[in-house]
Amino acid sequence: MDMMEAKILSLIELTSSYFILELEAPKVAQSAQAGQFVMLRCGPGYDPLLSRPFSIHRRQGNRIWLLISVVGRGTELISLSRPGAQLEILGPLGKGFRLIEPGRSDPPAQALLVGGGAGVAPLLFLAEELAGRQVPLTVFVGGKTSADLLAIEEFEKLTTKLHLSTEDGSRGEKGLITGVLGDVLEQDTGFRQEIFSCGPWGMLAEISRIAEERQLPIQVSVEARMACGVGACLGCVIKAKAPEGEDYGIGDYRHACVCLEGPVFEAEKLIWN
Amino acid sequence: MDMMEAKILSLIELTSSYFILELEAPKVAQSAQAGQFVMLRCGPGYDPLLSRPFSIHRRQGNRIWLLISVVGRGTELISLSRPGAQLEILGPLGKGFRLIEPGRSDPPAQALLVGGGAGVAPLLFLAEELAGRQVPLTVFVGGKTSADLLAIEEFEKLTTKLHLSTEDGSRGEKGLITGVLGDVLEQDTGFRQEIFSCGPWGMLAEISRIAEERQLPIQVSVEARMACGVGACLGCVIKAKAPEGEDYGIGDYRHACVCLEGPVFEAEKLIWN
Amino acid sequence: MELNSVKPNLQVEVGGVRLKNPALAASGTFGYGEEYAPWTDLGKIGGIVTKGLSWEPRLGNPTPRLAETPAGLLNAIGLQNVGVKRFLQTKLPALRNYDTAIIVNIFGHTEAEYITVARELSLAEGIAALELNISCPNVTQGGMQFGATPPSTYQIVSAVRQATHFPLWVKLSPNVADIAAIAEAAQAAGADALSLVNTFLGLAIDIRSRQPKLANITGGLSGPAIKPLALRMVWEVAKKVEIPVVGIGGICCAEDALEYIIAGAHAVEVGTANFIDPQAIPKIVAGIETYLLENGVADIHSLIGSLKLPEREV
Amino acid sequence: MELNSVKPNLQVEVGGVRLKNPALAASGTFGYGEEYAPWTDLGKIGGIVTKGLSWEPRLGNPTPRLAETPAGLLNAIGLQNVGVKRFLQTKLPALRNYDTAIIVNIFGHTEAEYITVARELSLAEGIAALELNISCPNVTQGGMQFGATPPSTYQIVSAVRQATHFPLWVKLSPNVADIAAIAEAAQAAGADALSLVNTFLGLAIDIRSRQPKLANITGGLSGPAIKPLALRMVWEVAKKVEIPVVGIGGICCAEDALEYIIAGAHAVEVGTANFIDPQAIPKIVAGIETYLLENGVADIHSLIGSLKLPEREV
Ligand SMILES: Cc1cc2nc3c(=O)[nH]c(=O)nc-3n(C[C@H](O)[C@H](O)[C@H](O)COP(=O)(O)OP(=O)(O)OC[C@H]3O[C@@H](n4cnc5c(N)ncnc54)[C@H](O)[C@@H]3O)c2cc1C
Ligand SMILES: Cc1cc2nc3c(=O)[nH]c(=O)nc-3n(C[C@H](O)[C@H](O)[C@H](O)COP(=O)(O)OP(=O)(O)OC[C@H]3O[C@@H](n4cnc5c(N)ncnc54)[C@H](O)[C@@H]3O)c2cc1C
Ligand SMILES: Cc1cc2nc3c(=O)[nH]c(=O)nc-3n(C[C@H](O)[C@H](O)[C@H](O)COP(=O)(O)O)c2cc1C
Ligand SMILES: Cc1cc2nc3c(=O)[nH]c(=O)nc-3n(C[C@H](O)[C@H](O)[C@H](O)COP(=O)(O)O)c2cc1C
Ligand code: FES
Ligand code: FES
Repeated sequence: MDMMEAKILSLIELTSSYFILELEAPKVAQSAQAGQFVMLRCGPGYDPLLSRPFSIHRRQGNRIWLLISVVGRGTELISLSRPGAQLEILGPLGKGFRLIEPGRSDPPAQALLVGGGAGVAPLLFLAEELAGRQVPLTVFVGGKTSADLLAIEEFEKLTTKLHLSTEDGSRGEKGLITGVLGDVLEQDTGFRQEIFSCGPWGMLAEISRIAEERQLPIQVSVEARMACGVGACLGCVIKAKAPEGEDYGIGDYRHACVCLEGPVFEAEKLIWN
Repeated sequence: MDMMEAKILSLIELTSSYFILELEAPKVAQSAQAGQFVMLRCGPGYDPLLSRPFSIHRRQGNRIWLLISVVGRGTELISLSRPGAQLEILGPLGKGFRLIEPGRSDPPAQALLVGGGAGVAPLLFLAEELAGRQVPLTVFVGGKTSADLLAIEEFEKLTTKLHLSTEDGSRGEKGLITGVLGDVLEQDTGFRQEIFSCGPWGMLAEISRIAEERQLPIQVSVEARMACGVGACLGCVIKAKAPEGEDYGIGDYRHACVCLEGPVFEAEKLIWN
Repeated sequence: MELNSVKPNLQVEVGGVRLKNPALAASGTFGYGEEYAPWTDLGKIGGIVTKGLSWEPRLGNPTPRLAETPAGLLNAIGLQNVGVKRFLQTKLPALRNYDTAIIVNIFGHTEAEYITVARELSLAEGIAALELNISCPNVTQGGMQFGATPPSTYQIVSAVRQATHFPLWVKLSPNVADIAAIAEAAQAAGADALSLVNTFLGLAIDIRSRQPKLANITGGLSGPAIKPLALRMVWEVAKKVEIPVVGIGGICCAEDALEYIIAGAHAVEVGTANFIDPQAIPKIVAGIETYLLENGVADIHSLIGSLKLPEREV
Repeated sequence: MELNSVKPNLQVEVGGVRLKNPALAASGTFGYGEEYAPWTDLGKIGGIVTKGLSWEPRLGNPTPRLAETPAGLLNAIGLQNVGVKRFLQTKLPALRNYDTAIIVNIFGHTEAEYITVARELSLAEGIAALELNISCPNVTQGGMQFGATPPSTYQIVSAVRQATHFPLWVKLSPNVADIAAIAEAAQAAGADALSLVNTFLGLAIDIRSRQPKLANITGGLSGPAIKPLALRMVWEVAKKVEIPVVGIGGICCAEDALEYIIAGAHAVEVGTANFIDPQAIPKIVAGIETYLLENGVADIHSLIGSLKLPEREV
């Protein structure tokens, strides 16, 4: 596994601001776990300089898919690449989701996947893994408008329990997806529920609060600005609770590298305020 | 005329190191003169930073063609562009070749065009203009190997008098094109001969020497590293003889901007050593 | 985002010069103005700072004079210029035809030369201000040493101050340890505004010939590469001085210009970006206007120095 | 080009440290080495300079700590590190498993802290040299002032010199007017080699929030953007001092490294480029070897400082 050339097999625009990149990257595809990410260079030349982190959206055989939201210069440049061309890629990186072992718990476990915007990216990979293990899935997808509801058709193939919401009400319920999640959690399903979420910080904080209230286990995939992606630059840190006896932390928190200890964390290990 | 988006209509690789770029650039195409050039940005982003100068190789209707030799990062990046994409372009720039007015001289004039490597780029445009005026043409094309003999088929359409040479003898005469020119000049054609040349500095210097010996008028298109292309940065200067009474020059030479006074100069106005 | 439909005010006054907008062309990157006239609308530019002018015409350095670096440009032009006489005869009259402020950048090899240039120009009409280059890194005997320390800065600025009635902008070198100290010296000596920065001294080597890429060996670095460094300096200086600061360094788009203004610059000069796009400055002006509209800012003055500092955690 | 089939010598000795090749990983960009072990062959690297180490562990600065600029990276990590104790317990033993020279970069808030760190490390095995960071711009009370002037440089270097038997490399700040004077002071105080440069102080502003892009306000600029500036400084210093210079700043490929060596560096450190390509250093080593072969240079020492200066025209 090293910095490698990945061939662009296809580049499909979903809307003006999202596209799906299909790459030939055998080593990444074969060893990736749901929730892990790759660092992708934007093109030749030193401007933009750094690689960009993207969660692995799907994988199959020697191929991986990335779901990319165009937010700035790097993602724009990637969106202009030519199928057939090569992009440099490093990965798979980071710690993915701890999967549910089905049949290990009583009552049986059910996975609640909650994604906002491009935050659904790692959740599709996760959903496919969990579905393969016969774990029952409920999927929540939220966005600002209907154009921000992504991967819906793929999720529909994996579960009938799909909840949608948009802030402008253009599709699904009007409001935040956290509200929908709260409503669903009111109902007793008879399952041991476990939450997996990815999306903007505010959404993750709210879901973590909801989960804590109900003492549900929850894993979140968080974002941070990254340079190296491997734990070397210490640029991507996040505040985490300092484990006792851990002299790295000073006071009541420590700085954990999102790229190495994360991007997936158990929400209770982070400091959310 | 301003910095404009030019659409890439086609990009045809001639060999691994030369390609032809066809651009939709109406304003440039309509006002260009043979020997003028354009500044072309290599891509988005600030690395590489500067635009690159290229002579106009051909023009027709709203289109222009550039003949580009891949020598570094900028030309490489341009060679990777995607047909259909836009490149920023400024032009037409500089002073082109002073054309022969046929029928104005006795004996009648004949044009000798001498190009080395990518130096044939402006000479095809010139040849087409001169042929349109019924000026008799003799064309000399030289290169290191047969792969460096460019635009041969196009020249063949315009004249039967085509002389080729390669340094390795792989096509045409073995040796430098200046040698072939010298031999041809030995023969008296009954024409008033005028030389037009573009290529590496050493070649231009030698041809200028030959022309001076025979007192033949000669125009050369020279290269210089450029930043602005319009005479503002003073980066592209070349040593020119200081005209009398010109207080810009100090001592026996002055610095002339290649981009503004050139790229085409009468050889006798330059300092060649 | 609420769009305020009233046109926001872009006019600023910089050291006695009223500018219709805060984006100027930087010295040495816009010739004498006329070079860009076929390629851009000079009337849309806040002001043009002309190529550094000395008393006598100068041939400048041998070639190569340019070397590209990542997101940067090294130049060692060596202040080639037409000299004061020809400037007044041919360049200034041509430039006066355009509706834009004309700032004349000057330098000398000696204090006496600076004074002579300033005096002679002071007799001319149509000049809005002089910009004193005490910072050019490319002439062996010239400029550099004047701007290297606070006392030498004070000395040369005072001398020129007495030689001209024009507003005096002083252009500082970034190749110093404490640019704010130099800035304060220039202010104390009577500068009306400070332009910063000039280019950063750099080197590039051709590994094939093992020679420097520039005939002059070293050159001045400009372009996007230097923006974070120059911006830091503008911020440091704007906090310390009373007179307006003109921000320079790597400005290519409206966003870049706005960073400088938020850091404390009253206006900006655009240099290398002109080479990439002759319409960079008009686009920057339009972009600043859009930003003001979109953010409901009626007057650019509300933006100058509006940087919000985070509360530091302990 | 004649190909000399004999493998050229890439070994250099830098201030008492024998390096198998002249390309090292720069402090703060390669963690404690182990982070990159899955992604590159550490045995192919000339040496690893570990993340700046202080006596106590440090949490570093709040986030954001990174901001990208054209061809550059601004960082304000704030020297987050595990502290000497944990370094010796867990990091150093892990690193010793690799066949590469280990140089430990150290800093302190006070002279006493520098000395304590140096003393404690001197008891350890497997360290090839200490690199004294007197130049980090990101800690308010730390580092910076020590390397700002020749006398303060002399003072701190002498003090640490007496506290350790390890070879002592001193890493200089570029944020000074005359880096050669600082270099001479470090040499006089007993430095065995000089590493230059550290990052350049810069600023970037988010125009939407009107806040600095870094929580620390300013940060240190690294990456290709700074290469021409750092290269100029290495050239200036290498001419003036007797001890070897290690060139640092924007080195991404063999060509960049060779520019530094031709300018006078005995070795180079690669920083930001590791982030772009974890295999940057092995590729650089291979590229240097190819260059030597292609140019018939049997020993890299013939290249060091081999810059040919043009004859100046008058
Ligand atoms: C582990 C991880 C996984 C990710 N997975 C995905 C994914 O699957 N799909 C996807 O579309 N995006 C994903 N992202 C986010 C993605 O990396 C950024 O959107 C991208 O780097 C932006 O690059 P740019 O050059 O387009 O934007 P820039 O021009 O660099 O920035 C545009 C704006 O976004 C902000 N920004 C940029 N990067 C970040 C960041 N990492 N965190 C917070 N703000 C930022 C900037 O401050 C700026 O305001 C992921 C991020 C991380 C850390
Ligand atoms: C008026 C004019 C017209 C031109 N027309 C053509 C043309 O029609 N077709 C064509 O292929 N090329 C033409 N050139 C040359 C072309 O501009 C350069 O080859 C190109 O800019 C190189 O860019 P690069 O980024 O690939 O190379 P770089 O990476 O910038 O440089 C590669 C190597 O070439 C050298 N170099 C780069 N530019 C120049 C230059 N201008 N003069 C001398 N050496 C240089 C560099 O020092 C370096 O060694 C023209 C140049 C001028 C001035
Ligand atoms: C080719 C060139 C020539 C320059 N000539 C001068 C000059 O004559 N006088 C001067 O004060 N600055 C001169 N400068 C410096 C610019 O005015 C400006 O300060 C610098 O380029 C930084 O701005 P930029 O990054 O926008 O280019 C020159 C810069 C360049 C690139
Ligand atoms: C994220 C980051 C962290 C750094 N940390 C340190 C450090 O702890 N100690 C130090 O001496 N230099 C540190 N540096 C500076 C580098 O070692 C190097 O001097 C600088 O980045 C220039 O080299 P480059 O352009 O190759 O990155 C750091 C640089 C970066 C980018
Ligand atoms: S991105 Fe470098 S440590 Fe996480
Ligand atoms: S390229 Fe700028 S003056 Fe000719």
